[in-house]
Amino acid sequence: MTAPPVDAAPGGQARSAPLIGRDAEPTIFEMSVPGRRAWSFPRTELPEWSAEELVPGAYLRPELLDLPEVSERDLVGHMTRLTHRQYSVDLGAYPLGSCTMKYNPKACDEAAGLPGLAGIHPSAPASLTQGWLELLWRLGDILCEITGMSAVTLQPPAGAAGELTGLLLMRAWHQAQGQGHRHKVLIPDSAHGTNPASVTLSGYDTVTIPTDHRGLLDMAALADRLDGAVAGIMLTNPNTLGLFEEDIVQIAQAVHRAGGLVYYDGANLNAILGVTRPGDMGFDIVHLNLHKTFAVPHGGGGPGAGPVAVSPRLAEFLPGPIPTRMDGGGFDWVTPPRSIGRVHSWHGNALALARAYTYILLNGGDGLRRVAEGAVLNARWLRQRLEGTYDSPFERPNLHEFVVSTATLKRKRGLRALDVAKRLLEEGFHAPTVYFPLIVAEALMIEPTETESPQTLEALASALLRIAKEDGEEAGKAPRTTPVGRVDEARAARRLIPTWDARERPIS
Amino acid sequence: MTAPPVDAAPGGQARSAPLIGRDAEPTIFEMSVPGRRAWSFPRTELPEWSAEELVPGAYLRPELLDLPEVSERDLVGHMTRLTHRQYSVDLGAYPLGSCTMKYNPKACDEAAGLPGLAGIHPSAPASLTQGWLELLWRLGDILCEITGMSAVTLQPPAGAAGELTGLLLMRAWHQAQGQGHRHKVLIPDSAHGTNPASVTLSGYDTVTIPTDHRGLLDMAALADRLDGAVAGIMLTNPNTLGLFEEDIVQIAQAVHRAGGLVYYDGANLNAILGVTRPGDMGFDIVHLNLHKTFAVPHGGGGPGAGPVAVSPRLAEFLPGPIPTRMDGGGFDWVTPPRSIGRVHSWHGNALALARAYTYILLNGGDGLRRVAEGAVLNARWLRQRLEGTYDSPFERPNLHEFVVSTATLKRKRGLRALDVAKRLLEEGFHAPTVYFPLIVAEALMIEPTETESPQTLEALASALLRIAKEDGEEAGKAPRTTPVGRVDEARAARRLIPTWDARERPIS
Amino acid sequence: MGHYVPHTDDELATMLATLGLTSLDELFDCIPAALRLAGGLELADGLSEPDTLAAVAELAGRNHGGLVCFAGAGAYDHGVPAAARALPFRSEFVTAYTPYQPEVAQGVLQALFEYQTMVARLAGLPIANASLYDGAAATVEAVNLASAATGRDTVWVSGGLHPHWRAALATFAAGSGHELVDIALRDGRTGWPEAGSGEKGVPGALVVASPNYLGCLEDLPAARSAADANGARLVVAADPVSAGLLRSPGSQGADVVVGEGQPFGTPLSFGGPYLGLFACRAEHVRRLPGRLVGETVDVEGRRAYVTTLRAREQDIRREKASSNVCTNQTLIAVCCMVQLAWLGTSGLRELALRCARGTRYAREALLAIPGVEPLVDAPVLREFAVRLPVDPVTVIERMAEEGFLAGVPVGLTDGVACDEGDGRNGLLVAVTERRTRAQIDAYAAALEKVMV
Amino acid sequence: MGHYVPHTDDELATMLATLGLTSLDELFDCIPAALRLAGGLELADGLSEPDTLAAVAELAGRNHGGLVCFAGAGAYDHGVPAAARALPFRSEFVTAYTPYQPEVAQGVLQALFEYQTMVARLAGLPIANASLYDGAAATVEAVNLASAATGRDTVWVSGGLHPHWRAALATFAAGSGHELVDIALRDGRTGWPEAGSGEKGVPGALVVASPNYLGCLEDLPAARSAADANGARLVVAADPVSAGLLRSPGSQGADVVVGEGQPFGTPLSFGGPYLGLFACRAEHVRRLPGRLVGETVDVEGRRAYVTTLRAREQDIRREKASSNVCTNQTLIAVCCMVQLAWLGTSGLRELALRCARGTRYAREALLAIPGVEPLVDAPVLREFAVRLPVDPVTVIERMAEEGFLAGVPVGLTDGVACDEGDGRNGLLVAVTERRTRAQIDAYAAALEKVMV
Ligand SMILES: Cc1ncc(COP(=O)(O)O)c(C=O)c1O
Ligand SMILES: Cc1ncc(COP(=O)(O)O)c(C=O)c1O
Repeated sequence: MTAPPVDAAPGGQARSAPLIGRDAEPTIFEMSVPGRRAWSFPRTELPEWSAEELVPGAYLRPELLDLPEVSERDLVGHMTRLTHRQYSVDLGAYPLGSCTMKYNPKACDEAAGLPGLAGIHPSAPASLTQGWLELLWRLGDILCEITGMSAVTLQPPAGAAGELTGLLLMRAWHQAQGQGHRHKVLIPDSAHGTNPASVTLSGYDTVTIPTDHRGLLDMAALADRLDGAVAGIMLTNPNTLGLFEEDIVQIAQAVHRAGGLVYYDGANLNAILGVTRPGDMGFDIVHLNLHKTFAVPHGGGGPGAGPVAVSPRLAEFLPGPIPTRMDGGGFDWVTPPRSIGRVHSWHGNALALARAYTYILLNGGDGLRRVAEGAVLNARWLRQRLEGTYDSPFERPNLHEFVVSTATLKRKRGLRALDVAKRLLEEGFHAPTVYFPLIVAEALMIEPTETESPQTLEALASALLRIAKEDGEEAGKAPRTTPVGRVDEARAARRLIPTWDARERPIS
Repeated sequence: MTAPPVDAAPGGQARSAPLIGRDAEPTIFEMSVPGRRAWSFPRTELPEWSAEELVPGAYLRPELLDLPEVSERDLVGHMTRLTHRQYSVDLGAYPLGSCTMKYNPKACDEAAGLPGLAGIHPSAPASLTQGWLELLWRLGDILCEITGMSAVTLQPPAGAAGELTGLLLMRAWHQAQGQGHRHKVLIPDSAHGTNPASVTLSGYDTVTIPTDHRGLLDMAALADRLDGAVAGIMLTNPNTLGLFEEDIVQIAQAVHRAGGLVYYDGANLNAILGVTRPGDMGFDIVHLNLHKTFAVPHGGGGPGAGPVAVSPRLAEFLPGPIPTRMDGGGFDWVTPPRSIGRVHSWHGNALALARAYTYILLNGGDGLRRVAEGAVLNARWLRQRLEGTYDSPFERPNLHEFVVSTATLKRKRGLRALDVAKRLLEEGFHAPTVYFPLIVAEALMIEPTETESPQTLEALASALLRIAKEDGEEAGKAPRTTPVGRVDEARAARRLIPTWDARERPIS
Repeated sequence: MGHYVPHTDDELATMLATLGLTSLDELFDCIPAALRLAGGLELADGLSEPDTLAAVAELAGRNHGGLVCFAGAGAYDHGVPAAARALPFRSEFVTAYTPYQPEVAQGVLQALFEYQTMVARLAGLPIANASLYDGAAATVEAVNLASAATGRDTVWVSGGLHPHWRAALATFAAGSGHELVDIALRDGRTGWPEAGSGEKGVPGALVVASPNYLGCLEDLPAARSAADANGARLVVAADPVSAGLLRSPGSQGADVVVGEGQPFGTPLSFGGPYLGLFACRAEHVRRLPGRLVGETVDVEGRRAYVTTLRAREQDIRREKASSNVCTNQTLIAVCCMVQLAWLGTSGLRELALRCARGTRYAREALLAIPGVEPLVDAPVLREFAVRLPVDPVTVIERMAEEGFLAGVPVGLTDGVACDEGDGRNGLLVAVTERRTRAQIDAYAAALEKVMV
Repeated sequence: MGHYVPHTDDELATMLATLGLTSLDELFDCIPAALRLAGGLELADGLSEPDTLAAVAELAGRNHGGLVCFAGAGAYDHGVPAAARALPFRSEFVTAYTPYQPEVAQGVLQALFEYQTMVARLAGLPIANASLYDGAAATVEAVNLASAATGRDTVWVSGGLHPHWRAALATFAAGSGHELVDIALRDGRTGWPEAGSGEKGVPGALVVASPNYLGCLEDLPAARSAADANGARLVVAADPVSAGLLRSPGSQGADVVVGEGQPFGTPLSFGGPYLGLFACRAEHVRRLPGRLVGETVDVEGRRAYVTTLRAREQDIRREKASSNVCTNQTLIAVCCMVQLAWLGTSGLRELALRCARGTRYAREALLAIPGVEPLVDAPVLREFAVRLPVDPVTVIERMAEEGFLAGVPVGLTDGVACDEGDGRNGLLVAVTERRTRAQIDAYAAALEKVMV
């Protein structure tokens, strides 16, 4: 009796689903068998011209493109098993600071799936897409109210794209004022990496402002660095330590006096919804991360949406076209007179925008304020539970997130922030953000969000307090209950295998 | 510092998802916190009459009904974690004999979700539901062609319901023939338990016919038991050993000669789709399990659909109403003249019927035959791989499933069928059916289905061959990698805890 | 086409060779040649996925799905939140079999355990099973249980029971030998025979629905007395939504409570798959039909769930089983459990209250139309019957043109509710929490219009 | 309403008390009083879930969704099978963050690894990243990379590049200082300047689209020669569907290949979220924008995946990062990966072939209409441009009444494709595998009708 040709990996074996075992899931390439297939196409009754009849020979590829050939059954098995190897908000708490991993209401999934939204071609004329234009216009209007700004572009597809858009607006503004020589943008040392990276891409230079003992922007250093070459300052408020920059009005005034503009990184907007507004603080440009504040799910890394709202004087520079209510009540696309141009192929991540709009309708003005209250209450309470066990580098009351440090624990028992993070995975929670902001050694940046209950917070606190009693060597073995154990990151970089095809010959 | 009131179990802790750990998932009741809520209702602008204004006081409940009070977030977390504790076809192979756990195409999910099907009230008049009536009528027609019968009821919601319906048809027929005294139904000893149970419910008595050395119905015993009191015989063909009853024509003729009817249990229809038909074999009544043969997913135990098709002479007894094409081409509900009556609140498990219809359209006549070929080929091949290692109680070639036994392995090394089943779970496969049919000791009943690839079969075979080398004591510790280990079934029956409320005081 | 058979031609050939065969046809050599289909099935060839879905969508498009629904009669147009539409349909629930291997089925088992708990609470009884097919099937099983418990075949069936459920009782009585005796409604509620009158025989079981088919709340204590007077078991078919406001049947003496679970998380679905709710007193647990999940522990002492008291079931007890049910409605039970958890204590009450408010408002609006009269006059909760001056069948057709599914025609023959006309032109109208004042006003206006 | 904040009033009170606070307002005491909003936001109060969904559905209903789509221009109406609609939207993929903790993110990481492999094969290059925002963003990043690699700011941009992508290049050039030089089309294909002519400066990068915006297949070897003549890097923006039939850009000398991944598994979505495809030669890996997943092992030697070469990225390298991208389009990349696996080798070829057949058939049908002429005349694959006798904007509006989205107006100014009218009345027409002969015939007939 001979075995059949079974060169491919089995598709129907769930040994890699953690429910069952801890094997590696084969790649879809290993499951491939030449000639197997899942596809089917509709009947068209079109003439069956051959490739050679349709395309000049010089263009035709000499051999077929190699893709995995699998059955639908094996594809479904593969992807389903992969989901059993993936943590997510829907499985448990995700207190990843700066990322605002709140619960994403299922109603928003339904809204984004409506054929009247998802099935619309982006080039269809405004007359055929009045629903979409109105939705986007309404959303823009709401975002202006929430931020205290007066005009908005919904094109930027993520926060970083919003930053760059905002900085190009800053540049366009200065150029229009005959201030094209300005080339410096001030950024606190606690800022997220996208801020300086965006500054560079906008053709500006980053000037770093230190954080003072309060955990706030060092006002003296700011005064020191403010000069006629400053195009503006980028801040998030509350800052990445979760602390409110209480000098914000003075900061804005000082920068404005120096001829600069004030940019708001909206990553932390969740903390202040309905409580205070960047526009009222003196900001000129605001980007929002709808995937943080407005519950667009993160999708394993994206897509998000990063609208940019501006004060009146910057409105004419916004990217276009912009959905606009016309006289007569209809909607049309209008490009601002001095627009910096497009920043997206079409109209931004439209379905993500529709999700955020749905989320805002669900919550309303009253609900959004409750979001901020819940977010701050949860973070404040959790921080208090950890006090005395983890180092608290700054004393001020935090808003929606806070940073603690294992510096003392590391000194005493070798327990690093990374170990705490990996141990927490074993306890059924995602890890906090670690080693950010850079100004705090062994930082754990914790953002519980408003959607976690007190019971979950207490369980998280207990786990963190329990872990703090362990020593680094033992904790260093974590995580042991996850689909894979600690991963060799150095090897990944050294023997670079970015594709299945590179396995035989790693790059670099 | 005091902790908050955290009497409830945490909702955002994934420690019970096998991805993360092996804790028990709290019940939704433990997660409940009075006053928490997920619900919201639409605005209606109706007068807000109080309960007391609406219902006489004597009817009103004195206290609120206690249900869990959880946030949507915690509900989502709970259910998502439960799914990570559950095996399914979408995770891996499920060679559960008799159950036909084939892959359920995703297209059928979409069909069943169409608002034009799922949103229709069952009492809406035929004039408003022509699409549904035509779909059901077409499906009935197709099922008649597949089974070789001439009329069908789609009402029975599962196989067992189909059996009872079929037996009541048998009874009605005999009564109409003045043969109301007949009271015996013959059933092979290899039959599924629903068969004798249905016989009892139909008011008949079960007479068991043994299986002979071939694994087929013992013809001598049949002849012996055939008399004027026999109402009919119930058979599945291929039988539950996966063997084709080659004497089926003679069996049918003998029973007919004795004045009985011949009933086909369609659980094993997958084996013969497009190859042979119960009607052609001489069966009078056929039930189908659309959840086995036609890819309606099993849903963790249901719903299914169990239509019953009959030969012409039984058509007038079918349950009604039946979707019928009228003169003029429209469809209407028609109840057969001597109908036994309704067997379902409405029209059967309609969305399950729509799924099966979709599956049949996808496959077509050609595809259904390939289904049978694939199912038989896979089973035959797998059986051959196991030969010499597991006992094969019968020699005949099997069709879509086969039964092996660990009787020898048990004698030699204490390895029971149950141990093999539990060990297989660790290997990433669902277990086969065990200890059925009852006539084979230490039976493993294996049905790979046509949707598993040769690679998966080989992996399954390897696992089974590997396990067969182990001894019972070691294998008895399995499964060790599952969310829970071997479960104490005896205790469950002894200290009966069928609800959360019975925990404090188990029943019995 | 055979879209879902993965084997390539090469693989088929090799596998056949391994078996010593040269063609797929030979796989079927064990089937007598005379039985083998020569030409194959007379069915169209397989279609592509998009063509198939287009064909089904075309049929779906020929149903009138957009009507504002005032039909009930056991199938209600309640809202299902997005969470309850998504969670039960995760593929682990959808594509699992019956939890025969509890170690890899804790997801389904725990969901069923939670479902059983909720159903038991709704019923006010200690035991609930893991689902039956639908309300009709649950009623049939309840009668089987009650009759077996008393050893008596006579069953008194209230005239207020859903006519389809009554029909199913009659169908299956042909096998069980139960004798069904109709007990007529008086003013919309069951008129139980006087104790000791003996006029209707001595029943082993009484079956009553509350709210009944005409929407009226039954006097359950009276039903309990009638049962007691006969030493019979009382089966109550309850609308589970009413549990938000009304005393539970269990607390009023029901031995078995059954119901249709569709209102909790299942769309109208043209009548199925729905959900048979079944709960009973502890003493009946060994006669319980269907599967029962119980809590236990695993080898390491961890909490675990398993199907239990399996000896009742057909696969073990065979012809002596308490029921023949095997495949049930597990997935729909999971939908129900999720919906009930989403509602919670306050939500269930609010739901029932909102239905009752809409019902009151609609009833008043309809009765204000000249010629529309109450069919019966007893307290109602979420459904009511009126008598129209014209044929309701025609009214329903014409109301559809106005955008409404107006209700369900209802009759009352010798005190027994039925769905055929009886000359009284009854229309049964249900109002769920989804119906707004504006919809009800428009409905009443349209009704007045189409009747002239 | 605040539907999604779970705290009960009791819990809020206790938590506040623990913090020594007496009101929620006090949580914000660290915010200067003058900045605190007195009256709250001027927004409506929250709605229930059903009211919200009804409001959004009402807006959605005001888009004309049912049109038979002949529009393309970078957004294509391809079929997405049910499996590819379901699998990527399992909540583990949807609600995960960027895989910062690889031990609990192997699902996303492995899917991205498989995605990268497929994109690299489509491009014919060894490295692909884990996605960028869209085709425009990928083109911008490619130019950044090429310019950094050569140290030269001049960029030759083919007149056949998507006008929106060209616009985005121009927007971001304001920051990067790149000098974009348009290279006009001649007969639908890029007319690269003669080697050594020096007329357009010395570019560090060439950007060419193939098929280009007008649907024409570009001569990539010629583009490669033009790049070589200037020591420049060649960026090719490719329609990934064409990979089913055409030689890969990488095999024809592209240094960087970018594209719009929407055709694989993403619905039209009014333009987003879409998917920026990005692949490059190995030598550029340290300048690669965005995330890169690599295979490695865990402590026990098991195969594992992790984001790698993180030192390029903004969170580590900050102002010196090769790009600022952080959140990308991971979920859309998973959709793409699933769709490509569903297609497989033969399916991708079949898809491209079917598009090409429909395109040929439609082009012939349109050109048979009196007054309709080719806009340019070069080989096409799945999209083509015609010149109408009347204004295409009006034609599109009128065709909508006939049930068609007729295409996208296209212009050609000084050899540069644009989406404004240029008096030439261009209409860009795309034909996917979903379009049937009957639809194309009806489309051509309608077009003829509306133009008279
Ligand atoms: C403070 C801060 N700024 C900016 C960003 C960048 O936003 P995005 O990832 O949407 O590009 C982030 C994202 O993590 C952030 O936390
Ligand atoms: C041989 C056989 N007959 C009958 C049945 C009963 O079918 P159902 O579970 O649909 O009631 C089964 C189900 O397992 C079966 O395998």
